[in-house]
Parts: sequence; structure tokens; C-alpha cells
Amino acid sequence: MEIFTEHVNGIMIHKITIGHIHESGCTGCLAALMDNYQGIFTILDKYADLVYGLTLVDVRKIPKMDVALIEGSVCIQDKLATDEVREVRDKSSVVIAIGGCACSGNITRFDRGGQQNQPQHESFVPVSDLIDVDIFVPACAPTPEALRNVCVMTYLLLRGNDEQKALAGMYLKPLMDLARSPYGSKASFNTLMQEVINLGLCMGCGSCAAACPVRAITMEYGKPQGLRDLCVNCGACFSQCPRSFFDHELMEHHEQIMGMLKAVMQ
Amino acid sequence: MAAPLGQYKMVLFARTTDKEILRGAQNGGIVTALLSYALDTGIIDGAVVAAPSRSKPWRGKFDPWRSEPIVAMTRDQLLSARKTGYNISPNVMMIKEATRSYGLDRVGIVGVPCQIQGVRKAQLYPIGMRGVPDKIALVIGIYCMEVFPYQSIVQIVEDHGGVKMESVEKIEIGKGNFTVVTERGRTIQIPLNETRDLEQPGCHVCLDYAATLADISTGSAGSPAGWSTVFIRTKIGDEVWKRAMQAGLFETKPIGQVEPGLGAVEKLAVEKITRNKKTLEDRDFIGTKGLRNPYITT
Amino acid sequence: MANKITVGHVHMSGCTGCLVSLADNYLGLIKILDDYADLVYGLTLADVRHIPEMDVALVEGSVCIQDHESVEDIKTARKKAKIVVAVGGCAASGNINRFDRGGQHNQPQHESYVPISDLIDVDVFIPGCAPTPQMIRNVCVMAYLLLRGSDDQKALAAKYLKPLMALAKNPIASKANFNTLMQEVINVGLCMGCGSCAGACPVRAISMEFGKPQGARDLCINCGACYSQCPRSFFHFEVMDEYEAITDIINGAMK
Amino acid sequence: MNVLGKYKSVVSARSTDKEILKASQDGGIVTSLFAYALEQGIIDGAVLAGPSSRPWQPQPFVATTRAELLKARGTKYNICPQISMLKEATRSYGLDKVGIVGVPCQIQATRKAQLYPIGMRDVPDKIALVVGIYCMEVFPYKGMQLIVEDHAGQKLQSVKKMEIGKGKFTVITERGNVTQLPLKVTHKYEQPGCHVCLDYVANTADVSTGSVGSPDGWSTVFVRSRIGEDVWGKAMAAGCFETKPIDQVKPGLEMVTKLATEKITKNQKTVDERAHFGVGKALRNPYI
Repeated sequence: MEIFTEHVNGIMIHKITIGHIHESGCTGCLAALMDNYQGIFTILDKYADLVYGLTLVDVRKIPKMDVALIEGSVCIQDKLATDEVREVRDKSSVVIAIGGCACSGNITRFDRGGQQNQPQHESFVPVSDLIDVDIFVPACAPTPEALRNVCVMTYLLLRGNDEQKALAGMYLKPLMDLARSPYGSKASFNTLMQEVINLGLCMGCGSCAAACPVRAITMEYGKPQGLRDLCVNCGACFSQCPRSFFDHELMEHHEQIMGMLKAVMQ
Repeated sequence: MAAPLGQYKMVLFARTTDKEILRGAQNGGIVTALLSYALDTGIIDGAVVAAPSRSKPWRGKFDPWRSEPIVAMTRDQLLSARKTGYNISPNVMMIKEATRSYGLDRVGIVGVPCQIQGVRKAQLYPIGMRGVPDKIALVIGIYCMEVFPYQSIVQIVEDHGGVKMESVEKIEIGKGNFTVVTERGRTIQIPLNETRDLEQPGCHVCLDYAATLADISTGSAGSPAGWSTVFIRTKIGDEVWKRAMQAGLFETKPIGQVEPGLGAVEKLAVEKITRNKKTLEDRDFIGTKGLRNPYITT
Repeated sequence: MANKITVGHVHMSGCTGCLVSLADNYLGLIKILDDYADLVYGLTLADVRHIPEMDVALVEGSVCIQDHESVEDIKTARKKAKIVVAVGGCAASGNINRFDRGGQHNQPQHESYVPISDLIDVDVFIPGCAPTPQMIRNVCVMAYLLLRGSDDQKALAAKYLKPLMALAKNPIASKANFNTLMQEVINVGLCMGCGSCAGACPVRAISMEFGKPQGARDLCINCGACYSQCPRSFFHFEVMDEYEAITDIINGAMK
Repeated sequence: MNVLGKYKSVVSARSTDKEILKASQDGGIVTSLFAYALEQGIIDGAVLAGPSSRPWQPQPFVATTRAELLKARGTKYNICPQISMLKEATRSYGLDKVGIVGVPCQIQATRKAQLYPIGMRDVPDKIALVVGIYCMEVFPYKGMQLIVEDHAGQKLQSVKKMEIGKGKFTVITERGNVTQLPLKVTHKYEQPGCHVCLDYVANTADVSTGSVGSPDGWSTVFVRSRIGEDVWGKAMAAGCFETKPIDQVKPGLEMVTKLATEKITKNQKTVDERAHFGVGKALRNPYI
């Protein structure tokens, strides 16, 4: 079967239901999702119905939904937050943690409490410490393209034909493995050192330096050197590194996949 | 878990005979008296105590109610550290420093039960505490139901109590109330269930009320106003207490005679430990995956 | 004190600071070597070329995976020793070797250093850079009691070493640094601001802000002392309740 | 896993631009391809490996004019972190159509940046031309310095050109002194990250080129993707290159296949060995 077709054949019958759940985050991930501009309208027209979203949808209780995009980390001292996260896991079939806070705790790792009217809210954990998360989209803020790709691929995974399901499965597999790996939810520049450089996998390509949102990584003698006081623990460097995950079979067909993604967004 | 009040050789009510200490003391002035006696007799050559913070201004000024650990080596440093601010003072951070730049060989330390656990762990597993195990000479524990982050204290006093931090003379937690006494003598009582939420979360997993691992532990629970209930727990504690008694430092009353007695202490300890045990169990169901229990290593 | 146990000091990529720290027990070390342990292998200390059979191997330093000999050495150490103790931050959690990128003269391609628990099963961890003399002394005495002591001495030693053995099996401990302290203690609501981490930090990277540890992460050298010294990383009541008895035994053994 | 990857055509080629050929490594393919694409507006800038403060240490830079392109000629054989400039090119340089040249692992990184742009905002749609170069291994700067200064006995500043080929590491100085070292000597200084690389001829590039398989002064060029075919076709039409069919050229495609197979089998063995590196413990395999 030729799973890497450029053109998307057949009309899409019915859309998936998608919800955006806002935990302790800065809404930067939602803004990044919206930075797809017309792309969002294409997704909402053709592929997904938004059934839950802060201020976007007038729904009080979390409904049943196919895909839940969770943004932000969870304060374990805030009962509402932990109940909400547990409810999201019950109510949705695919849970996607978007952004550094939901995947690896990001800057909320540095929370110590002491903020007005809830000074004892001091412990924030990434979502995957509390519930089983299916897909990670790390980085602070996640890029619009990454979110678009994951949304489209999840749609294909749930509603596509067999070839599209296989392609989507293959594309999403590394992000799913990241969600279950021991280092996925603790990613920071240290992970890049511990899991790539110290294991003799680094070849000095510079992807981490480019991916770092706070420009904490410079390349010294061809190897990444991180300013750890700048590092915000978002995990972009580790996930962007071609030696953290890399599926040769998928990457060889990069052209067709890019073409298909463009076609899908027309 | 051993008995809620832990092992002890002796327990009694006591109050210091040193009027100057008694005047500013929280209860019986036991800690300050013991430490200043130990300093004079050379049992310790310095003590880590919680004193009003001098190094870190907040909102532009040094709030005396914000405590910070210091290494006290003179009597008046000890006197400056008498009041309990009920907010976090990370005393254990100074025990290695005391043996380093302060050059002490016999270090005394005062701490709440979790800090005493920290000290004992530093003695048994001195992973980062070089030279500390043999230099801890006297460990005094104080009873503790919970501790508040400093901002919580500010919020309780100023928002719930409606009083400026600067005007506070004394803070006391007891008999179900968070009592704030101002300089002009006004007392405001805030029910504890109102401040329950603002407690430090780390305290909700603590299974020790009366500092069971200290040499000597003391607190107001169970004793009449102005007195303290004192547990003598270890050999060192016993020796130091005997010498202090011979020097006429304390007047004491046997435990049986005075209400409300040891039963009150036990009740508080059992209440705290059962409540915190329940929190520990709840942590297993906070999500579908449990949060780590520090007392069981995977 | 029945017959002595055999101890070896295996030196991988480290600065010999751990060996110096062991020696900083001064007369304590002499006492251990007189009554409890024979040093059967040690760089410059014992004239032995190949690693012999031994009861306890104190391994210092991390392993460069590009250096074939050191990988073989660590494998032989595992085969030849009953108990392998990872002494110091390098062996336990990679310490400053985590920052190695190679480029050093005559072997510039030696650039990847892993703690020994990434390559072999380690029995006991002694984190910290440098590990304190008292910590190594305690582990040596307890190892002796475990192997040669009476039944209740064996039980006590096993109880004392249990958390350090759990550390050795805990994948988090082999990657410990200030981030771990945040992720494993503060973020899961266990920190009570006692200050043990600030006290334990060898480079004074941790200050207590508002009663909570604040780490200068650029100073942090990944030694893991803060995480393991924290009473909320491991804390066994059945050991800590008998702290007086245990300290008496150790001091007694050192007399 | 065919070792040469998918390609639409392969040919032996040389640039017709004399100025480029003066200091190019082999056929001057990369520089003249980018020069042509720049002129035609196919790209408005390219991430290349240019000079830096230290002799023979490359530094990635964004070239937007022909003059800057010429500065980046000649292979440096040590690490140049190209991708670190990839996002920057779309940011402070404001490019919309970015060209990039890189060794196979850097091409893999570029494709990953396009497919999984986790930290690469706006990059996927702005990559216009990806040119790969053949690569057997790369040396860290200090390793290369050691080879040149200790083994070859030359001052790094005095070196005019370096070449690896026919089992030799050749160092040519400004005054024309040629020193040749057997490749065996340099193996230990190779960057460890290269020993797990399973791609010799940049299988996922638009166009990939290298000296192997073509006579001296010529390069073997693979045209792989639709974009590659389009740009190469236009460049050929504009007379930028003179070409010879690959089967009429010595040593031809078999040499490329031989070297590719040799590299990939050697590295695949290393990847497998890492699976049981310790005693019952494995080193992480990045490809699973």
C-alpha cells in the first residue's frame, strides 16, 4: 500500500470533536495554535469541531470528546485543577499535552508559591505525572506548524482510511513514545546532555541551538553549551535533536508528507 | 510508626528562672535558657536559631516577623531570636556553614520536627554534610502542628486579621485559634480552619508532632500559660538537663498535677499524624498515577 | 571482629578527590585497614595490575564510553566484586563529567562520560562531590558488618544501607541535580523548607528564598548531594528512629 | 535500506564558472548552484559554512550575495553547526526562501525541522533548497588540529587545502607542500556521533554532491527531489554546469555504492553493539 501519497483522496465524512483545556499556563500555546491563521479555519471547517475551550465555547462541564489539547501544568494543591485533569482523561480518547508546561513543567518547575491570595499553591507537575498522556508537543511556545501537523495527523489517525491511519501512526509514534519515556516529562538542557551528548550521539548539527526559545544554547567547538540559568525546561532542544528520535523510514518520504500536509490545509 | 510522642526518658512542665529571658519568651523560655546555659558552660560554642531576617528586605523593609536562620554565639543574639514567627526558617542550611566559616566544633540547633529529621539524616547519611555528624552537640526540638510560608502569614495577619504587620506584638497558635496580639494590646483571633488552606503543603505529610528525634523537645501544648512541656529524650539531653537543673536554671512541676497534662499533647500528636497519614494516602489517588511517598523508596 | 573483608578502590574518570576524602578519615582509615578491610586493589596504593576478586569495590569516577579500556575495567570490576559502591558524584550521577564535550589534547574524541550505573548494576550509591569522609566510613563499616557481623549486626547494616542501595537502583538518582530536587521534591509538594539541600550543596548554589530552595543552576555541578540529603527524598523511620544506636556502633567501631 | 537512497538522476558534473572553480573543493557544484538560485530568486539567502576567528574552524553564516558565497568554498572536515542558523535566517535575516548545505546528519536534522518543527517556528515552509554533501565522518576541531599539527607536522594557519580520498588524508600548505597520512591514523579522532550515522550520500537532500565516483575536478551529483530536479533543470538550461553520464566516467557509481555500503554496515554494527554495551545495560538507540 502506498501510504505516502501527496494528494488526499476522498471527501472527509465526519469531523472529530476537539477540546482545549487550560490548566496553569499563559495561554501562549492557544495563541500559537491560533497563529496558524487561516489554517485554523480550515481545520475547524473540515476536520474538527471545538467542543470545549476557555472563552471560545460556552460550555461549563467538560463534554465527551475525541481529542483533548491540554495546556499548562497542574497545581496539586488546587483540587479543582486535579479533578479537572482526571475528568479530561475520563472524557477524551486522545489526550495531547501541548507546550512545555503540560509536557515537562516548563517554568512552573520553578514555582515555590507565595503568590497573593493562594500563597500555598506551590507545587506544579506536568500533566503526564497525573494522567496517562498520549501525545507530547513540547517547546515553549509550541510552533503553529507542530500543532497543525499533530492535529491533522490525529484526525487522520481517527478518521482516515487505512493508509492514512498507518501514516499518522508512524508520524505520531515518536511523540507518543516521548509521552511515555522517563525523560519526556523532565526534559531540559540536562536531558540533552544526559541522553544525547553523554551517550556519544551528538554530531554538532546545531538543531538544539536553533530550537531553543530563549537562545540559551550556543555551539562551542561543534557541541551544544547551555546556559542553564536561562533554560526554561521546555524540552524543545531535546525533542528537536535528530538523535532524540528519528524514524528513517518516515523521514525518507518527507517530501510526500510535506506535500500532503499542504494539500490538507488548502 | 512508633508511639506518637516517640521515646523519652522523662517529661515534665518547666519554666526558666531567668526573668530577662522569660519576659520575651513564647512560653516557658526553655529553648533560649538551655542554649544560653550551654553557651556559657561550653557544651556548645554556637547555636543555629531562627531570628528576624536581616539580610532580605521584603516590600522595601526588614519585617521582624520574617525569620531566617543565624548562628548565635552570644546571649543577646539568642535573646533576639525568642519570638516564634510560625514561618519557615530553614535552620538546617546553617549546620555545615556553622562548622565552616563560623569555625564551631560543638553546634547546637533548634528546629521543628522536620528539621530535626533533617539533622539526624545529616548525622547518619552525611552525603553533603562533611564534618557535621561529629559536631552536633545539642539538638532541641519544638512542637509543630504546621508552618506557614511568610506570604501566608502576611495574608492572615493583614487580610484576615486586618492589622498591619508592623503593629504585631505577638503571634500564637493554640486552642483552635490563630491569635494576633498588637502593640496596643488588641487581640484578634482567626479560627484555624480559615488558615488551614494557607499552611505550607510540605507540612501535610509530616508524621512527627513533638520532635521525637530531638535530644530535648519542648512546646506549650499540655502546660499551663507561661509554662512548657519538656521531653528529655536522649543521653545528651539527659546530661544537659541535669546540669541545667543543678545550676537552678528551671523551676519544674511533675506532669501529673497540672491540667491539661500529657493527654493534650498526645491528642494533638495523634490528630496531626492521623490527618497527615490520610493526606499521604490521598496522594496516591490525586491523578490516576500516585505522587511519590517520601517514606517508601521505590 | 572476625576475618577482614577485601576492599578495592577502582579509579575511573575522576579527580581522585573521593580517594582523598576516604583518606580524610585520618586515623579512622588506619583503623578500618587494621581491623576491618584489606586493600587488595588501588591505584598506586596496591601493586596489583589486574582487578582481583574482592568483597567491596569502591568505584570512583565516570566511564568514558569512547575509551575501550575503561569500559572493560568497569565490566571486570562488576564481575570481580560482590558489592560495587559508586563513590562520589562522578560515579553516581555523572557530576561535572556531564559537561564533557571532548576536545582535550591527544584524545579529543573522548567526549561522552556516563555514570557507572549506566553500564553495570551498582549496589550502593554515595553521592556528593566530594563524598564526605564520614559517609564513606559509614558505608565501609556497615559493609563489614553486613558481610562479617553477627545476625543483628547484619540486620542493622542491611537496614542502614537499604536507602543507599535503593538510590543505586533508582534511575532518577543517576541523573540527580538541582532540577531533580525541584522535580522530585518541591513540585510534588514535599518541600518543607528545612534547608538540608542548601546545607549540603558543595558549591553553595542553593539559597533559601522564602523558605524554599532557589538554585543557581549554572553553578550546579550535578553531584546529587542536595537530592539525596533532603529528608524527603528518602527517609526510613525504622533506621532514623535508632539513630542513637547506629551512631554509637559506628563511633564504637572507630575507637 | 538502499544505501544511495531515492534519486531521479545521477550525473558527473563540473561548474562552468571559472571564478568558482578556482577555489572549489571539487566540481564547485554547491557554490554555483546557490549562486544561480540566488540570481534567479529561487532562494534569497543560504546557510553555509564560512570562516571564523580560528584557522580552519567553520562557522555557519547566512550568505545573501555572491561575494559571501565565494567565501564559503572548500570543505573544512570539522563540525559546523549549520542548523543553529536555520531559524535565525528566517528571523533577524528576514529570509523567506532559505537554502542550506549540510552533511547527511544535518540534512536529516533539516527534514526533522520540517516535519517536526517542535522549536522551529516558521522554518518548515521557508526552506527552498537543501543541498547535501557526501560524508564518511567529521572530526572535532581539536581532533583535526591534532591530525594536522601533530601527525602532519603543519601549522594550521599555513594549510591551503585538505582532502580525504583514496585512503589518504592530504594536507596541502600555501607553499605547496603536500603531506599525506594513511586514513587509519585519523580514525580514532573521528567525532563519536558519526559512528551511528546510516547515510553517506545525503539520501534526503534535494540535490547531493561529492567527489567520489568522478574524476578529479568533477563531482557526482544526485538529483533527488522534485525541487532538486526543478532547480537542477533550470541551472542546466542556463549552462551553469558541464556534465558527463555517470557510466562513462571512472570510477563511476560502483565506487559510491561501495563506500556507502562500507560506511553504513560499519555504523550499523556500532549501533547494534550499543545495544549490549555494559553488563546487561544498553546505550540508547536514537532510531527506535
